[in-house]
Amino acid sequence: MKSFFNYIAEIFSGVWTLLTGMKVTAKYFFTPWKNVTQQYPENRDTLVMYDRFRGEVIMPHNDNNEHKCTGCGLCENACPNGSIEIISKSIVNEEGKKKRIIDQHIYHLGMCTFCNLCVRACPSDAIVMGQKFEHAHWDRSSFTKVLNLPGSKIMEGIKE
Amino acid sequence: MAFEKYDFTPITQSIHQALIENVSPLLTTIIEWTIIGVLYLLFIAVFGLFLVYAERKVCAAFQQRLGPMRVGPWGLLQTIADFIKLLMKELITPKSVDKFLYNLAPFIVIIVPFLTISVIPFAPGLQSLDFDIGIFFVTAVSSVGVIGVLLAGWASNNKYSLIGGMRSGAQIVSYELSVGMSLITMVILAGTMQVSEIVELQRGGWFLFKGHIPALIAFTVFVIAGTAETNRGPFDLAEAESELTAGFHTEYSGIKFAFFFLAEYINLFIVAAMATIVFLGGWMPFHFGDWAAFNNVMDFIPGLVWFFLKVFGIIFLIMWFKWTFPRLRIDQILTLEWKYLLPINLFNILLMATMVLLGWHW
Amino acid sequence: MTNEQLIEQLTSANPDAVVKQGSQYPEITVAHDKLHAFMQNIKSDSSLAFDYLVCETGVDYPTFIQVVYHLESTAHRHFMVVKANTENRETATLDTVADIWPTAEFHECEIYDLLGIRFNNHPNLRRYFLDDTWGHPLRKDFHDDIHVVER
Amino acid sequence: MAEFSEKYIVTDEIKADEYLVNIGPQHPSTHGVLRLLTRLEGEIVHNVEPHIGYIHSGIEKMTEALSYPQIVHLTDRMDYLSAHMNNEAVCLCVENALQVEVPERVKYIRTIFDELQRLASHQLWWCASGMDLGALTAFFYGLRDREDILDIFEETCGARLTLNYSVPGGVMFDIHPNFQKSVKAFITKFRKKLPEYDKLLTDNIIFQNRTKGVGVLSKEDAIAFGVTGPTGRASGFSCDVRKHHPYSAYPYIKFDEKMGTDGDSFMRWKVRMDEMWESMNIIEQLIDNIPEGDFAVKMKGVIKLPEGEFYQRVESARGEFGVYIVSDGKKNPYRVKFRSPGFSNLFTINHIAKGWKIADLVAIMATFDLVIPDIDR
Repeated sequence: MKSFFNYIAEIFSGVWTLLTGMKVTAKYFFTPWKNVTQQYPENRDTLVMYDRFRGEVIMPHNDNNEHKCTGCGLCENACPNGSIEIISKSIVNEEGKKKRIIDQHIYHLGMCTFCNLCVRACPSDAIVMGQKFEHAHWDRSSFTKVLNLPGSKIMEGIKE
Repeated sequence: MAFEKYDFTPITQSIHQALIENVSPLLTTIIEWTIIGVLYLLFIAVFGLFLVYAERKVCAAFQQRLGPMRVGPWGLLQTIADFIKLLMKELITPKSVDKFLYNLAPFIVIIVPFLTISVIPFAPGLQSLDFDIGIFFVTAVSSVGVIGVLLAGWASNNKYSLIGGMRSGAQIVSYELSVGMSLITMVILAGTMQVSEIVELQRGGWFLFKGHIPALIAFTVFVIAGTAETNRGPFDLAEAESELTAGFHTEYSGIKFAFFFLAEYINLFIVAAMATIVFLGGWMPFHFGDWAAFNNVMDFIPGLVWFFLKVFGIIFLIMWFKWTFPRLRIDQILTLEWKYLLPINLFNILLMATMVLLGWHW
Repeated sequence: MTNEQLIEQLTSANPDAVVKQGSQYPEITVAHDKLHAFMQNIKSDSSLAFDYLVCETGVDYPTFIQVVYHLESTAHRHFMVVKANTENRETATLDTVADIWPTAEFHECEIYDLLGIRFNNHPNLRRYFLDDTWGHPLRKDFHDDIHVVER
Repeated sequence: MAEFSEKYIVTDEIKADEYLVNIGPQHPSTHGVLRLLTRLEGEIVHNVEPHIGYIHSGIEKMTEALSYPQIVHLTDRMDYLSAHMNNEAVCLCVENALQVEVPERVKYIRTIFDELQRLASHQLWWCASGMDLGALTAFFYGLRDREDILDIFEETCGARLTLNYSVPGGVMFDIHPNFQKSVKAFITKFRKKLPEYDKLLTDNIIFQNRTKGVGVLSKEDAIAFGVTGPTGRASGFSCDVRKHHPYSAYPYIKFDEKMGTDGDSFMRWKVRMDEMWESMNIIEQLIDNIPEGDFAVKMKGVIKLPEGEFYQRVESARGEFGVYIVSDGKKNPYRVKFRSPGFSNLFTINHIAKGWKIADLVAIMATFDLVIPDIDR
C-alpha cells in the first residue's frame, strides 16, 4: 500500500515540477515587450558601439591631412599575424639631412585578429582601434588598406 | 438556438441539389468527391503552412525572440517562401537506399492525415464522412502513419534513420493504446462512436465538465499520448536532433521532406481536433449554467470559430510542452506509457463506467 | 611534504638520478630504462603517492627528446616534475606509463603524434591530430613548405 | 612489447549484433568537430572512441615563432569560453619567470574577469547542454544572460569573445569607469535569473530522470584519468587550483570549492550550477574593493624569459589549465605546452558511457562541457 501511495505522490510531484517549468516559459511568452532581439540592419542608426570596441586599425588624420605615424615599425613587430607592413622612403629635409619617413602603412584586415598589440606598441599614438565592424566585402583585395591618406604628412612635434 | 444559423447543411445541400438536377448521379458523386478532395488538399496545405508559421512565432515568444520578421509583414510569407524553396529543391535519392520503399514512405505518411481529417466536423454540417464508428476509424487510420515512419527509417539505409524509425515504431505503437483507451473512456460516457453525435451530445455542456474527474484524467492522458503520437517534443525521439541529427527523415530532401514536415503538423491538428471534439464539445459554444445573457452572446460566435479557437488552444498547449521540456529517453518514454499512463487509463475506464452506471455525471 | 624533504627522499632513494630544485618544483631526471619502475614506485609509495598525472609532454633537444611529467599527489598536495630523456632522436622510444596513470595513454598519443616518440607497451598508439603524411611538427628540424609560412 | 602499427586499426572485432556509428565530425551534440566512433548494439553503447584533430591549429608550434605578448592572444583561440583564464595563465607564467610583482589592482581585476568569464562559460554550458537534452528554450535563456557579461567585457576591453585583456605585467586597459556599476547591475539581475534555470531544468522530473545515475565517474577514476574542473569535483576529486595553488586575488577571498559525491551527470550539472552562485559571491567580495593603482607594470619592450622551465596552473571554466614554457633565454619560447582540461576529460567518455544509451552518451557529453578547440589546440 505504501508503494502505491509513493506511486501517486511520484506522479503528482513530477507533474508539479513540469508545471513550474511551464510557468517560467509562460512568463516570458506573455511578456513579449521584454524580448531581447534587436533588428540589426534596421537599428543601424541607433546602434552605438562601446568606445573601446576593437573593430579595425585606423590612423586618425587631422584637418590638414596630417597623421602622427613616424614609420618606426614597432607595430609591425608587435603584430602576431603579419597584418601590418610599413613601407618607408627616404627624403631630404630642409636642413639637407637624409631622413626616413613613412610612405605607406599597409594594413591587411583579412589577417588581423584585433588583438590591440599594435596600438599598445605605438609610441606616438598614431594608430587606434576604430569602431567599424561591417567588414564583409565581395573582394578580398579590398581588405588590404593603406592607412595613411595620400599626400598626408607627419604632424609637427612628433618625436622620431 | 442562435448558432443554428451558422449551419453549413443548407449550403452543401443546395450544391448537391444543383448538381443532381443537372448531371447524372455518377457524375454528381465524382464532382462532389473532387470538390471535397481539393478543399481538403487546400486546407491541409494552407493550414500546415500556417501551423509552421505559428509554431515559429510561438517558439520565438517563449524564447524572448521575434521569430521570422523578414519575408512579408511580420514574416507572414516566410513559410510560403520556405515551401517554395522545398518544392524547388532537388530530390536526392541516396545510392544504396531501397528505392521503392524510400519513395513510398512519405506518401504513406501524408495519406494518414488526409484520411483522418475526413471525419472531423469543423462546423455544423461541415463534415464529409459521418460514420457510426468515427472514433474507431480515427484511431485505426492514424496508426498507419507509423508504417511510413518505419519504412522511411528502414529504407534510407542510414543508421541514424534506422534508430529513429525504430524508436518511433516502439513509441507510436505504445501510445496508440493510451490514445485509444482515453477515447474509449469518453465513448463510455457518450454511448456512441459517431463523431457528429458526440458533438451533439455536448450541447448541454462539454464532456470535460460533464464527466468531471475521469474526463479530466482522460483529457490529460489524451493530450500527453497525443503529443507522443505526433512525435513532438518532449517525445520527439524519432528525430531527436541532438542525438540523431534528423532521425528518420535524415535522407529526405525537397518535397518528400516537406511531406513528413506537413504530416507532422497536420497530425498535430488532428490530435487537437480530436481532443476538441471529444472533450471540449467540438464546435459547440461555451455555455455557463443558466447565465442566459452570457450564453446568448456565446451563441453568436460561429461554430467554425469556436472549433478553431479550441483547436488552437490545444495546439498552443502542445507547443508549450515542446518548448519547455527536455526530451525523454526511449526507455523512459515506454516506462511512462506502460507504468503510468496505461494503469491510470485502465483505472479511469473503470471509474468512468461506474460513474455512468450510477449516473454521477451531469 | 615540502620541496626540500621531497628532494631529500628522492635523492636517497634514487642515487643515480639527478634531483634538483627547479624554478618552482623539484625536478628529477630518470634514466630511460628505469623510468617505468621509478614511476610505479612513486605512485605506490604511500609517503609520495603521486596519483595525479597533471601533464605529460615532450621537448625536442638537439641530441635527445625529453619527456616531462608533471605529477601531483592528491593526498599530500606536493608537486614534482619528472624528466626522462630518450637515447637518441632518430628512434626515440620510451616506456609507457599508461598502465600507471590511464590519462597518460592519451597524452602519449599526442606526444607520439607531435614529437615522434614511440612508447613501448602502449595499448593503442595512434596519431590524434595529423595524418600519416605529416612528420612530427614539434621537432625542431620539421619543415613544411606548404602549410607553414615563415616570416 | 606490443606489436606497433602506424595506422590505427579497430582492435576488437565487431560482433554480430553490433554496428558502428560515427557521431560527428559534424553532429549537433558534439559542439564542434569531434568524432566519436561509437559501437552500438541497438541503442546501447558498447564502445566509444573519440577521434580528434579536425581543427588542430598547431598553436604550440606557432608559439615557437612568437614573442610572449603575442602568445597571449593565441590562447584566446584555444578554449574560447575561458579566454581570460588562458590569457592569465600565460601572463602569470611569464611574470613568475621574470619575478615581476604585479600591482594589487591588476590581481583584483584579473580575478573579477576570471569569475565573469567562468559565469559566461557556465551559462553557455547550461544552455547548450539543455539543448542537447532537448530543451531548446533553455538555449536562448542562457545566451540572453551571457550577453550581459559579454557587454561588460566589450565595454572594458573592446572584445567579446577573444578578449586578449591580460598582458604580461598587468592588463591591457584600466577598467572602464562604468565597470563596477555594470557588474553589480548584472549580479543583481542574474541572481534573479538563476533560480529560473533551476525551475526550468534542474528540478524538472524529465531532466532528473535523464541525468541522475547516468555516466558515473568514480573518484579514483577521476584522479587516474586526470579529470579536473567541475567534472572532476562532481566525482569528489578536490582539484580546484584556486583553492590549492591560489593565484591573483584568490588568496584574499573566501569561497567554497563546490564538491559533489556521486559523479553522475546530475552531479556534474549541480556542481556547475553551484559554481555560478559561488562565482557571483567571489565577484561581490571583490568588486567594491578594487584598490587604486596602476593597471600594469612597465615591462621591457622585448620580453625575454631567463633560461629554464616554468609551469603555471590556473582553474579555467573546464578544469585545470596549465602552461609549460621552456625558455632558452631568447624572446621566443623554446617550447610551450598547454595542458588543456578538455583533453584529459574527453577520453574518459569511453570509460563511463559503456552500457548506456545514445541519448545518455549525449547527456554525458553535455555535462562534460567539451570545447573542441581546447582539446585540439
